[in-house]
Amino acid sequence: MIGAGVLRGMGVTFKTLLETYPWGRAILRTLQIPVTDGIFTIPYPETKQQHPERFRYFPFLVYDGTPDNLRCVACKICEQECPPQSIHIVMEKDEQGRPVKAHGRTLPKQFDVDMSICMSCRICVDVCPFDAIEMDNEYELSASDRYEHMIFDKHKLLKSAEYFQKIKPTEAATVDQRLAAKKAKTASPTGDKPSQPSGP
Amino acid sequence: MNSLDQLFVNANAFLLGLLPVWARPWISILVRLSVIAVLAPAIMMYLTWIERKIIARMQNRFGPDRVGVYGLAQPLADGLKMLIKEDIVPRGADRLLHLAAPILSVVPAILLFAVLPFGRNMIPADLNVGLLYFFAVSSVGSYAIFMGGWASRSKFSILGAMRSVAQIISYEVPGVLSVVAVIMVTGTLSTAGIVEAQAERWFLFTPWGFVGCLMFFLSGVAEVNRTPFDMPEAESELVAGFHTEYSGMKFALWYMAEFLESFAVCAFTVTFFLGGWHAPAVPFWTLALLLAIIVGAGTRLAIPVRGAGVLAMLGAGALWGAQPIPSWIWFFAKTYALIFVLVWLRGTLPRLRIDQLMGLAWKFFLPLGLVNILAAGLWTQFPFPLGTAAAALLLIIAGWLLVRANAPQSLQPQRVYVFAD
Amino acid sequence: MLPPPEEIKSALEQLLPGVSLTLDAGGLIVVPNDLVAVCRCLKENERFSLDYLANLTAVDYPAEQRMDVVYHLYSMAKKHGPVTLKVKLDRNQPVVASVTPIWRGAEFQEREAYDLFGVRFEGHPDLRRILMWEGFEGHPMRKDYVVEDQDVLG
Amino acid sequence: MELKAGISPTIETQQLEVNLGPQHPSTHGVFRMIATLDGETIVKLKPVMGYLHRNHEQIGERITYIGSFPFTDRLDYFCAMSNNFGLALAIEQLGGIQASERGEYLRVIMAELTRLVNHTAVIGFLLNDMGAFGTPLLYAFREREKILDLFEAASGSRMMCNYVRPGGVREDVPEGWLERTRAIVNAFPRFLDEFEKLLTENEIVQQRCKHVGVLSKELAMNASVTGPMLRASGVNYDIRKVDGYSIYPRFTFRVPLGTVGDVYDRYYVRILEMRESLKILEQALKGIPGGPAISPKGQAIGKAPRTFRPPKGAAYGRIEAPKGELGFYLVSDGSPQPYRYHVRAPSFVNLTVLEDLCIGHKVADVIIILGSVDIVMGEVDR
Repeated sequence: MIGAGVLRGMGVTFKTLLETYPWGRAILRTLQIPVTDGIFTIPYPETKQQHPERFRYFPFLVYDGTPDNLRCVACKICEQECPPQSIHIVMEKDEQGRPVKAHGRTLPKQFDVDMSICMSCRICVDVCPFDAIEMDNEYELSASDRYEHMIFDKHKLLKSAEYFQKIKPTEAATVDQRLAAKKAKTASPTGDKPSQPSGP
Repeated sequence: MNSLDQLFVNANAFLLGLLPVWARPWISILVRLSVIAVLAPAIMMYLTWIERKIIARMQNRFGPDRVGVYGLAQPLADGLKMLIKEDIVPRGADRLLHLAAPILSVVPAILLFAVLPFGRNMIPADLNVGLLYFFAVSSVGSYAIFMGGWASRSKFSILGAMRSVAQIISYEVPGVLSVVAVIMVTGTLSTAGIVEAQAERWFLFTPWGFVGCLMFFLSGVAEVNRTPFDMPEAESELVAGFHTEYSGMKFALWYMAEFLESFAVCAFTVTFFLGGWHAPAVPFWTLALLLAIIVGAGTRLAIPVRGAGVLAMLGAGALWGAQPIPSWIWFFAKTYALIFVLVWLRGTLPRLRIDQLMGLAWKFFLPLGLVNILAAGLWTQFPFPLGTAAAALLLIIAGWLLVRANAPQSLQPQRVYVFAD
Repeated sequence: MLPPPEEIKSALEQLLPGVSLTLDAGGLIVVPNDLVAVCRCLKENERFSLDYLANLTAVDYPAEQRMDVVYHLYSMAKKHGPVTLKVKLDRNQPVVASVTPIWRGAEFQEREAYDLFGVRFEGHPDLRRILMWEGFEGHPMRKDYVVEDQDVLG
Repeated sequence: MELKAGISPTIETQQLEVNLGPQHPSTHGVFRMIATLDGETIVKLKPVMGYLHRNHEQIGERITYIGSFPFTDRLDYFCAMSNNFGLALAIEQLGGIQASERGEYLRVIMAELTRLVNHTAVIGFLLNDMGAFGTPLLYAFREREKILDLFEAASGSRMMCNYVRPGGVREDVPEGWLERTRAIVNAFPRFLDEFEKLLTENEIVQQRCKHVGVLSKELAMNASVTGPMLRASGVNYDIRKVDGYSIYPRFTFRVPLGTVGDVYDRYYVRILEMRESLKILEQALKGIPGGPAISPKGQAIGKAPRTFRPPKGAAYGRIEAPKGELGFYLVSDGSPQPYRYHVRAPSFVNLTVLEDLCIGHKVADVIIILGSVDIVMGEVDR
């Protein structure tokens, strides 16, 4: 009869209203009505949603042990491949313009990522041959000024490998395994000074 | 008359007793005015809180719970925000009308409280033409809406204003018709008299009363521009209808008018059809027993907790026996139950298009109202079994015929959908 | 099913004497002024009944001073695959007949090609810019469109 | 164009020109309609677009084929996964890459999950435009969030997934992911039944949607309308069935068709399509094999995008996106960057018939018709 559809619709909303209260769920369960697990919304500041391991927000540079032992060799592949061109690298050079080496590797003097342009697409991580850059999952980064706060310089980007293992255990495991394999391959056949690992 | 029920009446009498005789009528008017002046904004503020909480719960979220515990201070925060907000008047607007419109819409909403029988002989102004007063005052609102829409000089406001005036006028007719049956049966226009007449049987439980209540409630909802009839402020089409160009305190006044009128509609439906402040005919102990069963069986809490709940309910039942629940609590309970239905409608239903809305008023409610008066006549003339049966039968047939005439496709079977590979 | 491009070419040459078609790796190349005839024939002819213009776009070749307009046609009735038509136009005066009277779906896509490439479609009911605002000069998708320098990073 | 509404010529009325948009609460993004009204009835309606134009196609010409994947997430930002899938298919056709078996299954699962995500959002917004104060929208979004959590677990981001690559998917799904998906897919029909109970028989919805914005079969085919809008008018054309791309021929599913082609049919065809997608998902989740999630060639391209130089030539890859036919036309000149990169957006072409649907209807109907056409401005303006 006319109006039945409207009443049935209002029944659905009333059931949802009851569902949000524990006593409501109890009543619904006694009436054998299938019940979901209550309110789906979470009050943000109090309870934060825990993100899965692969959640990615902004990139960060990985260093092993001390901040100056960073894996990045300033090869600028990520700067080239970054779709919105948000990475800007300047290689460390001495006065005569020859690249300076630390720990047997060249290193970036300046490594800026403009976080207001970066769209966290993870292509820099995919294309980096040295696993020097990874995606962070820390997302509470609001800032008031675009240029001063949102452009992360090298110092602000550097985070330790342990931090990487803490936030992304399985991913860190595969990365470490790959690095170990590469170290074993480069160390064993040549045996002398570790050559600069060339691109794949 | 036990004390709790007449608490306010005795307090009022005691207060007036202290004064000299000549001052008493003035002071009693002053007391009633101040009660309404305090009651109305408080009701309005906590109506917004109730609505936001209930609709939030229907939508699987919490609703305001940041300001004060359970968000109880949220209405105060809203009110303060409205005060602080800048009051923008569009350049081309007619400033005087733009200011007068919200005031003109709030004043009738508050005036309606004068004839509301809150409890046994607790009626602010016992006019013997209470019902006529209700319809006269509530129709002033449509002037204010059109004035507001016209004064804002914006296309959306004008469209919204035109729609709302058409809607309000076309829904006053079924509203009045549905109450004519009540007047015919009770023979009095005074709201207090109508409530007296429902002492042993609420009008809702008569066939013509049931249809009348539905019609009065729905046309009241339409008059207040609430879903499913909120065409004038249809935010999806006309941004915000007639109060698009309002901000700050003026917008708060519009908001207050809307909520006060929706409270008044629910209160008057309770007065006319749900037995005003009368307690339901159900004896008090069955009520207590029912509550005890629910508490006992329903919740999955620990046994002792449930045991305590049951005892509490039985204790309350005993208390109710000695001291029945005061009349004004029944009035507010029923009114807030109807407000829950109002909010429930808003949380569920989409809105009707303007021409369907008009069609519903003129082609469905109007004839049904006339048939309803005929049914009420039948009900009064013939003794109990015959009268009710005849009235009910007449209404059902009329309803079915009207549905067939107005919305034939809704009776046809659902469309069948072809599945191709 | 749809016959291979050579067969379509020969069938069209029979149906429309005097039409000059050449085959290219991508599809059929049509001369601008008998484009409408070919399209109408492809649409009405029972064997092809290509009643659905999926995609219409322009490609800019500044080196050869030419601009291509590419049409991808499908058939909803017979559910068979794409026939690609190409029209080569002179880059400075890219003008071609509009196919909107044949397929209404071309209306917006032709306006977009006009807006971004500057290809003028004769007979289009309402040839205006669709994505850019009215006062915009130039056609951004052309290879030689100079983008004002965005200082990406200071 | 004779007016359907009964406008008597005798009364001297003046037509009102109203701008619906670009700042308007229900135009699904920055979209503007210049409507000429006679009273409440629409006489003329000119859509104006381009407010969200970022020249996506020129960006595509500046970066490598892999570089444009994150930008396809932003085309139709409700269905990132199926946009990636479209581009991946086009590149595979251009570069002759063959996807791995598990990669194909994962891509189909992601595409069908995206269809659920898109259709729930569309119906939620359609009801919101009709005035139901957000309740159906929030029910739809509750289910949508569960699926977006799956996307986040697999690709790293809820809506900007950038997950599908030519040759398969960027990374295999974490373990436990397939079980979670099975649980959600099994629980989905119960939500659909409850959603239908709230909406399909609702008299107000029926009165508002039936015989409103009727799209005839001939106009739909002639105006290249695709997707649920076309099928609601009764034309049996679903690219998953017609082209049989990827591994869709292995799954048995049906294509729901409407009869009248009005807003109600477009709404209900989407609900039936969701039920069909659930069938595909069940079969795909049952039949998914082991093995690498991406073919070795695809892996190499992902690692070093500059090394991928497809042969000279052109390719037009198209898929059945939730909104219609999403096509990618790529012209390659042998360099790592595409010479021409064109996106055939379903919402853009479906808008061609918006004026024909709206003339003669009321202002309130225009908003619902636009809601049922289901446009997303990221895709319309590119």
